[in-house]
Amino acid sequence: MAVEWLWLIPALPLLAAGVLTLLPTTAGRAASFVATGSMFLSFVFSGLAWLTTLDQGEFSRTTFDFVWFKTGTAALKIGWVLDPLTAVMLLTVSLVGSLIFLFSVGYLAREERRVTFFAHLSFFAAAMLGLVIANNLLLLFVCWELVGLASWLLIGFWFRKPEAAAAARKAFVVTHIGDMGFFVGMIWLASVAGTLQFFDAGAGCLEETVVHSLGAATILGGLALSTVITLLVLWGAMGKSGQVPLHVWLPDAMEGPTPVSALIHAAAMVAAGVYLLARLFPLLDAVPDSGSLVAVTWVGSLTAFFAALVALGQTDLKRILAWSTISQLGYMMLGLGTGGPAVAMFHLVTHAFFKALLFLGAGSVIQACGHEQDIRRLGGLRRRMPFTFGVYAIGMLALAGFPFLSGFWSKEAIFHSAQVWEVSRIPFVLAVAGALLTAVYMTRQMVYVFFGEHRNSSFQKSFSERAVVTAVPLAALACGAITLGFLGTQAFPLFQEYLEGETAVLAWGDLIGWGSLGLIALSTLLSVGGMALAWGIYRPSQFDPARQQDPLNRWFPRIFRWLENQFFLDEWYRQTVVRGTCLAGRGAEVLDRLIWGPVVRLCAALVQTVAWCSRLADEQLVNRGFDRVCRAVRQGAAWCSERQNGRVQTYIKYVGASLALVVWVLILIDRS
Amino acid sequence: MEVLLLSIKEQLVALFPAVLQPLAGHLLSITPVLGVFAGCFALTTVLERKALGRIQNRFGPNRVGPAGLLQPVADGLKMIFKEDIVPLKADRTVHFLAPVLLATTALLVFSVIPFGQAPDGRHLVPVDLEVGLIFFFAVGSLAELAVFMAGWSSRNKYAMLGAMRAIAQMISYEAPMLLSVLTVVLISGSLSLVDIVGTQAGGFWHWHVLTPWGAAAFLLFLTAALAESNRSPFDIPEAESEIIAGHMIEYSGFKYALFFLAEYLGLFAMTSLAVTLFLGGFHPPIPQLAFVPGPIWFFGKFVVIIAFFIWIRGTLPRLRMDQLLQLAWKFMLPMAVVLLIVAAAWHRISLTWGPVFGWLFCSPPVIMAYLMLGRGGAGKKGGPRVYRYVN
Amino acid sequence: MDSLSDYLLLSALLFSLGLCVTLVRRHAILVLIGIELMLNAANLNFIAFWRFGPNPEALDGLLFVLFSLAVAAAEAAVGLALILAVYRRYSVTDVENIDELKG
Amino acid sequence: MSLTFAIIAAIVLTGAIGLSVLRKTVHCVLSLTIVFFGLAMLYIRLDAPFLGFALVLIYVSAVTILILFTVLLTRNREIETDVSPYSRGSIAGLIVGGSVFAGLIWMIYRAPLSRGITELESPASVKSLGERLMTEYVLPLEVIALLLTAAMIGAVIVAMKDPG
Repeated sequence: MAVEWLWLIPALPLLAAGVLTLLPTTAGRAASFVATGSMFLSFVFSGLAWLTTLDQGEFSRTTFDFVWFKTGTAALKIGWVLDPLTAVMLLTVSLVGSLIFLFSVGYLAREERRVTFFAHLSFFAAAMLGLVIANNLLLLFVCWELVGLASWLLIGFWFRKPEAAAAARKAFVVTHIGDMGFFVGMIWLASVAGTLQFFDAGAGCLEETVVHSLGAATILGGLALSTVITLLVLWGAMGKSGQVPLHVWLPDAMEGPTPVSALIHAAAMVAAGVYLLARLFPLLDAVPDSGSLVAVTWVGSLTAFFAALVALGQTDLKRILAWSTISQLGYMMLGLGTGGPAVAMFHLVTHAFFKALLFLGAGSVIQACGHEQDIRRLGGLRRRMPFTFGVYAIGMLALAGFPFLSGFWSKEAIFHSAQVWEVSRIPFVLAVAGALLTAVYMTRQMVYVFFGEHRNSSFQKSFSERAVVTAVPLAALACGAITLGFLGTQAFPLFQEYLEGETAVLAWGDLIGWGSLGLIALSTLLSVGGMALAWGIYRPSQFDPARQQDPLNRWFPRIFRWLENQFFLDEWYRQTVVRGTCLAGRGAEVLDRLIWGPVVRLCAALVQTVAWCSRLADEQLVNRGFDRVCRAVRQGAAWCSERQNGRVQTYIKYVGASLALVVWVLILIDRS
Repeated sequence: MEVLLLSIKEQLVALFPAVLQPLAGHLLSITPVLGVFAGCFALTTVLERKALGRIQNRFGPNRVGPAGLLQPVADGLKMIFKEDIVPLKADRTVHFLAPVLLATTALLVFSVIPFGQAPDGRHLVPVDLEVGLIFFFAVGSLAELAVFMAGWSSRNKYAMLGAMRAIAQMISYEAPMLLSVLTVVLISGSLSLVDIVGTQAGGFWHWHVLTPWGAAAFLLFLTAALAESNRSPFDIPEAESEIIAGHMIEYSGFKYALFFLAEYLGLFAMTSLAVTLFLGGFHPPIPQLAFVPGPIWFFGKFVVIIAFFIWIRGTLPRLRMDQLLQLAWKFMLPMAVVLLIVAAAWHRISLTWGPVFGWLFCSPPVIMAYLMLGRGGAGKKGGPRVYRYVN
Repeated sequence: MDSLSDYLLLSALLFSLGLCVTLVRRHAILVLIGIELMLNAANLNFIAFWRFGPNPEALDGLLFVLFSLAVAAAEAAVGLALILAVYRRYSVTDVENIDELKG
Repeated sequence: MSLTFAIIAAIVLTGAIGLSVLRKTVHCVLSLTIVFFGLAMLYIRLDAPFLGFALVLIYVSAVTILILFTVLLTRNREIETDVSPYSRGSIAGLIVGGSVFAGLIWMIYRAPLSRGITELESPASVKSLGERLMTEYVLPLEVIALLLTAAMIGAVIVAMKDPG
């Protein structure tokens, strides 16, 4: 499929969204059929598009631009780009998206507003796909905002629930705090580069000339212009991708239906931030040792570690997954900052699969257990839902980096690049610690949910976990979670080389080499050790969630309280913002009473004195003359107001007379 | 035949002095059109009365001349010798000008319609205007003014009411009519009727009526043409049983005949336009039949449509005013807009993939729009009638 | 052939007549008609300048008239609606008797 | 000045003068249509037939009918019969109008107008007009469309009877 037809991919779900909006609310079955079908179709088209990028052999990038509209001489161009980055992202989004759509068909079978849901979901997918194919920062920004809007609609889908409405609002506001940075950066880029096209035959803003000139220009403090702009854009990406400190919306977004969480977390919204940075990588990398890459690395590693820590203390099934998403996004950022877009995109793709798998598995569990999400009240599901247990375990192992599953390879690539980062070692250490924690918290969740006794009273025996619409997506995603990693091993980095446009060669030597082997050993150790540690703490014979508190809570109650409450960041924001404002107000009041008040009174006294003097002078001297002037003014005003008689024609007459006057004045000027 | 006609004209023009030649040329183009259509008017009145008679199971006029063919002559004589009455309080000038203006405009519009083509490429058309269609509608819309003048100047409330109704109806139906004609303009890319006919040459499969949008636009156009020329079932403005004869109530004698003439001529103009735009004009249905002259094909198609109109007049009852306006604004206008979009799509699709795909993609939206709009109208029909402008 | 100044003269005459109608007639609708007359005088000027200008292949004058026609149609619709509304409220169409257009 | 132009100008001026002096409003409106016909003829003479017919289509069939309807809906007997059709202070109005006219005339005769005329191969074709409209002037076109819609809705709302 050539690049001219790339627009079809987002157009299909968009069309579906439009059609669904017009459908009556009772046509739920037709709606799910249309939405899922269109999504599968765009997956097929994405596959075709991907094939064309393979055809070219070498690194291929084709663009298709057209003029959107012209005003006078300025023309606004937009267009699409098809290169490996787009192709990979398209494939991931459309495949994972369509599997999630399929799952939703079963998951929301009893929802009354199913049509609306699918309309919003299709709209969301369309916006995301549009974001991916954009060859123009403005178009990307438009789709970016549409993604935000769609996420607001979807998170608040159950808007009658106050928490859901609040969560939707929070997500919207927090991501828009980030978008402000993105917007300013974009405007700035447009004004200095003169174009927002990414690739435009050498004149685009991601191509050699512009990047070079932006890197060469510096502003105050010696920072390169490109660095400043990308830092602003990074602020937007942090909002969308849930990086500390703008991550607060993401755990709350769990209020939406589970497929929505899966879509937001796996392939769509949060990946947008990483994708944006990967797309703008030439600009980030415009100068050697660019400050923005350093910032990306630090933000990513801190987020990875911090979120993994918080996940340890959570008890909500989906919330744990949400925090793990934040943590994994941190890994992607870390990979992007140290190893470039290929590393980050590899983790993004593998993460998309196993995270979607985990969310959909969690959805199955939640549905089977009568919408119970607290892991302390779940348990022993291993026997009752063996299939779900199996696929969930695959997803969990992949996330924890168990050897030879997909997460293992992609995380390994990130360790590899972080280890050789010159600037500092701390990100690497943080990443390693985070990986250990990942294994621990995922094992903890597994043990809570699937092992031990069955503690849930509202378990629905009628729920069938093997229904086609539920089982097929889960099985497909599980396959992906197992196999995808082999595309990008150190020995045969097919994926990375595809993205960078080189031909992959099989090099066992790279795998055997000391550094890689050591890292493989390290990460194996981390994941297995972490799981063993968690098993030791949480195994059913040791610990019974029904009667006991969490062991961590028993041993380190104070630390656990911090973890449980997500380091009190929400509260902290509330306290700082609100209290800051209050304090400022009170300070102003004190200032007012003690200083400005007396000053004003003094001034008043002075003025009164002067006024008294002036009154004397006034009454005696001025009034006589002034009265006369007043009378004249009053008479003049009366004359004028008589002219203003409220009739239209009088006014037109004045206009005409002025016209005549102007004409005659012009003539006279012309003559002299 | 076309060559013959053109050469006769040239011979005659050559007889005049050079200064007068353009004027003579124009006059010579006008005369046949005037004669032919006036003849058509006379014949159609007989034909209509006879056909209506047969539909109502009785004889039509059959006394004057062979098979009643001289009836229009008798009618005309009667009209001319009737007393010309002008009401006392009427505005005499305007009262006089109204039928004149109406008849003039009804005749003027024929000047852009092509009736045939000589083998050397010259067309049998009084004037080949580049903006022929706009001319047609601009001049045609003057009829509204004339109707208003007639109604207002008569100082009669029935006349005024009839004129108001007629104008409301004409304005309402002008919008869907223009839009349905625009589809043809969109496809042929020209406002000149000669060019539009030219794009339909070479067989009936090139005719615009044989496309999904064209068929629907043709039907819309015919309906709107009926309404524009105040014919049954849209004859509310001059319904005898309601407001006697509408704006013509105070007219008698020759002026009345002029109104009558103008009405029929307006109908002929619309029919000619329909033939030209949708049915390939003077082109034969298959190229092998090209030895038959163009005007014959033209008038053949013309007669078919006129017969169709007469048939409709004989069968359908009169509409109510609110139904009439609802049909125009709630069904025909949106339908015409949909057709415009479909025609654009057809243009694109049949250019790239051929007409088969065009049919495949373009007929479903037309049918769907028809079903949806039609159902929307049917929902209203059962409701109580709303009386507006009564108090 | 006629020259540019003929057209300008005619348009000036029309404009002044329109202005006079606007200023002099009592009936609100006639005031509006006067405005229409002035607009059309301006349109005539546009077309004349376009045709007699140095570059009649560029159609800017015509396009301007096209837009001005649309604006004039909108203006007439709104103006007539206003006259109708005023008539409903005060039962007059005489601009002499409508004198509340003041502060 | 050619004979044709003189005839058309005479038609236009007849209409214009008629509309300023006739007593009945409907007559004034009818003579307004004469002005529009004359103007349309002038447009056609200036090689802009599309605009000429558009003028007839818009003004005669739409605007004039609209005005006539309004005239009928706002019938005011006293103006039509007894009172003078001219408002008070019409002398001042005439003076203003006359001085504007004098100024314009003065300017026209002083302006360095070119006497020549560029020959056109064909009248301004509708196609090129449309092409310009869809490329360079697309933004004004959209704005005009918006304006017309807004004006139409506004006119309907203003002229609608209050429900209460």
